[in-house]
Amino acid sequence: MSAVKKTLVVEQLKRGQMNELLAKGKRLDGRGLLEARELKVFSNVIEKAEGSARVMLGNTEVIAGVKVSLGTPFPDTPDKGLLVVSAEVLPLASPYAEPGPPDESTIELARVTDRGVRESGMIDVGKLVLREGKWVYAVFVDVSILNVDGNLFDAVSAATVAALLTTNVPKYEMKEGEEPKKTEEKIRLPIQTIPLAVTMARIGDYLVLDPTAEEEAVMDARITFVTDDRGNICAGQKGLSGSLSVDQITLAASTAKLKGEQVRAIVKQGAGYVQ
Amino acid sequence: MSAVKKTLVVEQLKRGQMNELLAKGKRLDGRGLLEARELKVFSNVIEKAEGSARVMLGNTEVIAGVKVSLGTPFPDTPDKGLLVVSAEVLPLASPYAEPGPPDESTIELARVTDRGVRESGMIDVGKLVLREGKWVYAVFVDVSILNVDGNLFDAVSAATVAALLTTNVPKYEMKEGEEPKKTEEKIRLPIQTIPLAVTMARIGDYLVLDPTAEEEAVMDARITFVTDDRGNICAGQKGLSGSLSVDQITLAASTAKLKGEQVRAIVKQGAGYVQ
Amino acid sequence: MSAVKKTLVVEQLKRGQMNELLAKGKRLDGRGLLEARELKVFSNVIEKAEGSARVMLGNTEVIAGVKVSLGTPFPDTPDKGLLVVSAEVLPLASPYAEPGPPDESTIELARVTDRGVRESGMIDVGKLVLREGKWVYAVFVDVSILNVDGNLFDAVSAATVAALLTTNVPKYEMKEGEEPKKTEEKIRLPIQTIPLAVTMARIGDYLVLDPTAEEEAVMDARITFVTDDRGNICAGQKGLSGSLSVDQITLAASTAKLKGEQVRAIVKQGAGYVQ
Amino acid sequence: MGKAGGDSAALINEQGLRLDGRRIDELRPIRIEVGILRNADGSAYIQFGKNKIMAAVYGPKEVHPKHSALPDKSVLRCRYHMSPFSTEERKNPAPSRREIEISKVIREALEPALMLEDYPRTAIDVFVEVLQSDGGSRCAGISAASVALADAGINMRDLVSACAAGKVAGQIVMDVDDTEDKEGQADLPIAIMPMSSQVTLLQLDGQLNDEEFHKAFNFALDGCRRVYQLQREALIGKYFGNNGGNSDGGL
Amino acid sequence: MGKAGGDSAALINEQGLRLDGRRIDELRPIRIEVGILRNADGSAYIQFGKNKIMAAVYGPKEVHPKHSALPDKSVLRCRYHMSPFSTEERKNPAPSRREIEISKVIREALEPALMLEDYPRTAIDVFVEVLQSDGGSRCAGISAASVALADAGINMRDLVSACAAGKVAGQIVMDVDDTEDKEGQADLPIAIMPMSSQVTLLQLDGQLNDEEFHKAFNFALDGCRRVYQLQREALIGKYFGNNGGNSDGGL
Amino acid sequence: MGKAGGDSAALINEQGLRLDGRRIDELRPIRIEVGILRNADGSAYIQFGKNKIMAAVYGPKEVHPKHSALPDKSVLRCRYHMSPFSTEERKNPAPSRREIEISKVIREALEPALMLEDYPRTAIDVFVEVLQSDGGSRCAGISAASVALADAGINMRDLVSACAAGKVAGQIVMDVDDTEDKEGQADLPIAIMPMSSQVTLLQLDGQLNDEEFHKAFNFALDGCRRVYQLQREALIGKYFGNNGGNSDGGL
Repeated sequence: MSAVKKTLVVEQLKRGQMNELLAKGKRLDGRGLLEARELKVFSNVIEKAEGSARVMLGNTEVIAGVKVSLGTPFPDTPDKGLLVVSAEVLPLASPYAEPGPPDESTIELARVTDRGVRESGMIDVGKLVLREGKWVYAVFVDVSILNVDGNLFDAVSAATVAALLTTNVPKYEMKEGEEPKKTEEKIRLPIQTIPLAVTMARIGDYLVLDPTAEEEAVMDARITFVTDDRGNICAGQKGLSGSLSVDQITLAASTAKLKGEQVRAIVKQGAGYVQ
Repeated sequence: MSAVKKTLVVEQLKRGQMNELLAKGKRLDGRGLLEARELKVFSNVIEKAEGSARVMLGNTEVIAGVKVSLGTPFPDTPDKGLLVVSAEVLPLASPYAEPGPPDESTIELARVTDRGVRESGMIDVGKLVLREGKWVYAVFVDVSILNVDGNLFDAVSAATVAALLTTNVPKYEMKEGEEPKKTEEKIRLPIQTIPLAVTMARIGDYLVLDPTAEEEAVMDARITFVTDDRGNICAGQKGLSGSLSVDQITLAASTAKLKGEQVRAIVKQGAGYVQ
Repeated sequence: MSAVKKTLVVEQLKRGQMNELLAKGKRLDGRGLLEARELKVFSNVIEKAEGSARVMLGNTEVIAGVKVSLGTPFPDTPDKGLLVVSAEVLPLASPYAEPGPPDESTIELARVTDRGVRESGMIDVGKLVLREGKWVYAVFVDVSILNVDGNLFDAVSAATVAALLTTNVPKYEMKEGEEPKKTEEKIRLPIQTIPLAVTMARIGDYLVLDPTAEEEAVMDARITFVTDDRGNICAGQKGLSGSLSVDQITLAASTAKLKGEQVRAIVKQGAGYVQ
Repeated sequence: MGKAGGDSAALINEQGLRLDGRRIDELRPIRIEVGILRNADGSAYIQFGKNKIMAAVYGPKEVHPKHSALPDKSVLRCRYHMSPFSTEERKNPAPSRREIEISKVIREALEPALMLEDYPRTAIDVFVEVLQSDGGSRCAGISAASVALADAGINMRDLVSACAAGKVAGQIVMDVDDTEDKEGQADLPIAIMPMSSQVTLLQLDGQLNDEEFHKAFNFALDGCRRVYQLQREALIGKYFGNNGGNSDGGL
Repeated sequence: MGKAGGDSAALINEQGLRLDGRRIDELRPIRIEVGILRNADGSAYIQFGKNKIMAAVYGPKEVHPKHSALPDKSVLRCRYHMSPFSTEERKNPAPSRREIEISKVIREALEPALMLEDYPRTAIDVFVEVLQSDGGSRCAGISAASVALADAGINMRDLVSACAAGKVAGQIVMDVDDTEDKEGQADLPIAIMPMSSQVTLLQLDGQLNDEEFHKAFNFALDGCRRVYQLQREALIGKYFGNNGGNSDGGL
Repeated sequence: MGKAGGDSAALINEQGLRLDGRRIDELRPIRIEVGILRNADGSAYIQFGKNKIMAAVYGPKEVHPKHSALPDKSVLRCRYHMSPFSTEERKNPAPSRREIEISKVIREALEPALMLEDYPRTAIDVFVEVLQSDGGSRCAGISAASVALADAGINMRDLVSACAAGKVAGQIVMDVDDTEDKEGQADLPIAIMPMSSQVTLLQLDGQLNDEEFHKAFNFALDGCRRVYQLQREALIGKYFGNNGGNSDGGL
């Protein structure tokens, strides 16, 4: 019990210190409030995967791999390919991560990433059909989180998108009445836009961009917006048990658009992507 | 530990008080030993379901919904449709209910309800076949228990039966070599009889009909019989860790027949069922 | 905590006593270091199974049953039948066994047994094909462990092999464009060799054959080799948290070959197997 | 979100009316009842369009296991669940990833309004059961749960009121229903504490440019405030009026 | 239960004999062995027709986790399980809903006979493993478990003896086997404490009118009493006789 | 193991070279990096042919639940896991029976080298994540984990070094890769503590006669010793050299 009390006291002290700094427009690691950490994107790191990327956002590190197989479309969307994004915080990524099925936070992380890709129309799933109602491409993006230091949403989004940008899928030969036959030829995924997440944390009265684990430990609320390269907001998610004012949401949305452009440039370069 | 002792003492007191009352032919809520609580049956409460019913038995409240889909018959019964009854005690139904997969008591509840419907031949499953060995109707009855106040067996049985009585399934057009095609036309399920459960509890030397949660807390054994409208007993289940005499079982069986008729009238009326 | 300490002291005493005995070439139950317990093999004990055997190795007792059904081959081995070995330490087998899915030790046990059968080529899986890529025999060996007294590896191996040796599978009639049709005729599995496991335990500096539960409680490492009747070692597995010297492994391998012949004779006789 | 164009234009007709006859800034019919479940410490039933949802609260109560209790406040737990018969196709009763995420965001939408610090070392359980689903079930569930929390007598800073806006056939509309959600272009569910206008839930699926986003956001805020009035009326009706219970058994 | 008529008539021939040659009031061959598993505190093996079932008892023993112990009596726990090779088609080893229900009714069938109050704060585990299944495996399992409990030295008021009756080809018969269960019209398994004639298990599937129910009930009671004799003989043989163990290895 | 003959002869050409150009006694290219994960107490990355594997160590640390702690030593726990994208066909992220077995043998391969008695009442967690798999991932994982344990400062008697030998196209070869594993005739992975030559892991799949077994065993021992040199160099480089980290981000 005394251990719990100590934690609370230490946390209060930290929160106090951070608020003092934020009032001066500064953060513990020296960044400005709307300044992100350095983002590094390396692609094709897993040769066996159809696409892959390793992303470092400060000390947060993730790897996304894309596997593509033949699949059967859902009965209610016979004219669309399959796209599934999953994530796992590997137990080697943090002293707090546990092996086992994803917890609610990791499910939320994967689902928000999935929605960003899906709702933006990044992949033209209508072109992933080999024979309507019967054979489609099934695209699985799996993200393994290797080191946790805050803002998994943006790191996982960047890795997912970079991995998809580098993905080559086998071309199939389709003959009437026969199963699809894999050929040696590879084709790119039908990319339509490049959606990326930008996340801010509210600590007391301040919104900060790209929070570290230390900042997340004291943040009150989290807000993520995914923007595409056509001026749209494609996904949004408020998180945690604090609230946000209407103005804070407006600020987060406009920041996401601005900063999203910068992230997009790095991701495209890291993925070697030329439209 | 003292909490446990107190509970035991209180329980003993309650049991004592109840036995005194029962010896006078009375119950805590004023009913006679073979008197059931008021049963209310409302049907078609869930428009999206193919059939549904809400049942209140005193303060016990349950909703049954029927979903019908196309299915494949079991290999050893190619000439029979599918019928599955499931139940969940929702965590909002009681301070003791836990979210999660059904426990042994809820599994027993669903299986006894299922057997009553199945063994009575309520639904002529031979008529649920669209193409033998290939396409059949799959009828799923799910019962959500909303409030627990004793005698779930009879409430779940009444709700299940009422929901089935109101069920309309889509008619399918069957063409040689083609998959079944859903039409707008609706047909009733092929009803053959109306089976209903009647449950009694043994408390000390007495059998009481339709026990409340308070009575169940002190009951020694439970006995359920399902009777149909053709004079048959179709299912039976003794529950709990006490025993029953041969005479008590005989009494329970004859009571189930008698009271079953009354329940049947209410269920038919609530379901708007005319043979 | 005192309970834990007592256990440790008792264990140390036992270990000391056992080491003293082993130094004299003796064991607690009077056996020599390289002497196995009596092995009894009874076959066809489960008439409903396609093959079965009950094996007693000292007080260790297991039953293996073989069920054979029609299956679909794996896409990457369309020309091979299916063979799966599973094991369960039934909770009635030991005060330490728990109901539930197999733990890591039981998974290891089943997988080593499976590898012995598979890698030796005991069953010619190429002959278990009814129609390439479509219909094959699926052979399931399940081993129920009834009483645990050490050396499950060898008992499970013997029971699995004996059950397979006695297995009769239904012959199927294959007509172009039709599903396989079961006939009354029975055929034997295509047996190519008879692989059997022989296990030794290292206790201190000594290797002992066929350890009892008492010996396993103090053993440092375990080594199992599976040999066939053609002079090959087909599978091996070192277990537990101790190490083995190169010489000890060499001894274990040669012992496995020698003793394997004796085990093979008993298993063949118990299974009534004539090549 | 469905096809970003296509035949979705038919979702709004020339008169500016939607498929179910609503104007673009009109809510679906809403009915809220308070205290209808006997065992729960607090409960509410909401009909929101075709949504039929029960919410119940148990607590503050002892926490099991004890080490998951907090020394300075109550632990809020939340389960959003759909009955198997609540959807077009039967829903598997095991919690889906969607239900797990929605349970989380509902909890986080309610927590800012609750004075959990008044109940240290306890737990408060909120159960939201969707008996029939339509578009916007998470918003309807939050609104019902918030009323159930008030009915349970939990100390609250404010109610929480929720409503979605969306983009349908190129237009921003209030309160998206099932068909509009599936065929439309964007869905923006939010929840607020109406007295302070603090936002406690925000999600967005679809494609909105800046102008559309702000318009939709304001529509949703407005919807929340209308829901708030109905929540207040229901609570006043229960505690000061005479329309208690659901005696006629209809859902 | 199968077709309520049809070709099931062939289940009883003109001589009144059943498919396996039994009369309508005849039990299948039964063999009971006591104490055949070394590690268990008590054990029994039963062959009941083609049923081959092991039962074992561990306890009274410490309870984990401790808070599930009871202050005034032992906790009885029971698992009925079928080995994967015990059935016509391979059975998935994970417990089915059927096995979970049967585990419950077996526990409730045994508990009235046990003086659990003699062992407060402990647990007694009963494991019933079906190595080969035939109709009536729950009854055979109860009968074996009851002998295993006696073998474990647990204080008992009485043994528990179980047997089913049923309706086959329009006639009430004793002790329904697998084919009769599948093709017949009703199955009524019961368990009793023979000295007091108290019924500790009763289940019914099928269709029986009043008269049939009472006839079947009496057949089942009679069957239980015959099983009781064999249970007693097996226990006497083990403890006072010379037919211990299962030295020939045959099942 | 695959076809015990067949077209596997092509796995070694007339010059005695293998498909990837190696001689029969040659290891695949190996690269080891130390301390590349920030949060872990110790970590290592290994490339072993096409294997790309991360190993991380957390501990010694408190044990939860407490009753699983040991009074006289640390509890070593180990998870070997393959990322879904690490294999030809996507791997289901839930642990397979194969991964559970390999986690066990890796733990047992590492434990003899660890002075767990120096850390009573604690736990040490070892996580091995296969980002890309090739033949021999368990050996590569053990070698990386052993380096990560050293990096975490856990007291060790020795490193643990692992390598497999096998039989391919009738010949005994060192360090079997994926194709050789699938098409070859035997695989013999071992792990040793190099200073004492004690064997801590041995598994065998396939068919080897006596002579072949001994030759393969010696090949594998030799491979372990070569891996040992690379492990030492990596640790020396990290702690005494200047090639720290993985600053270029390449895997």
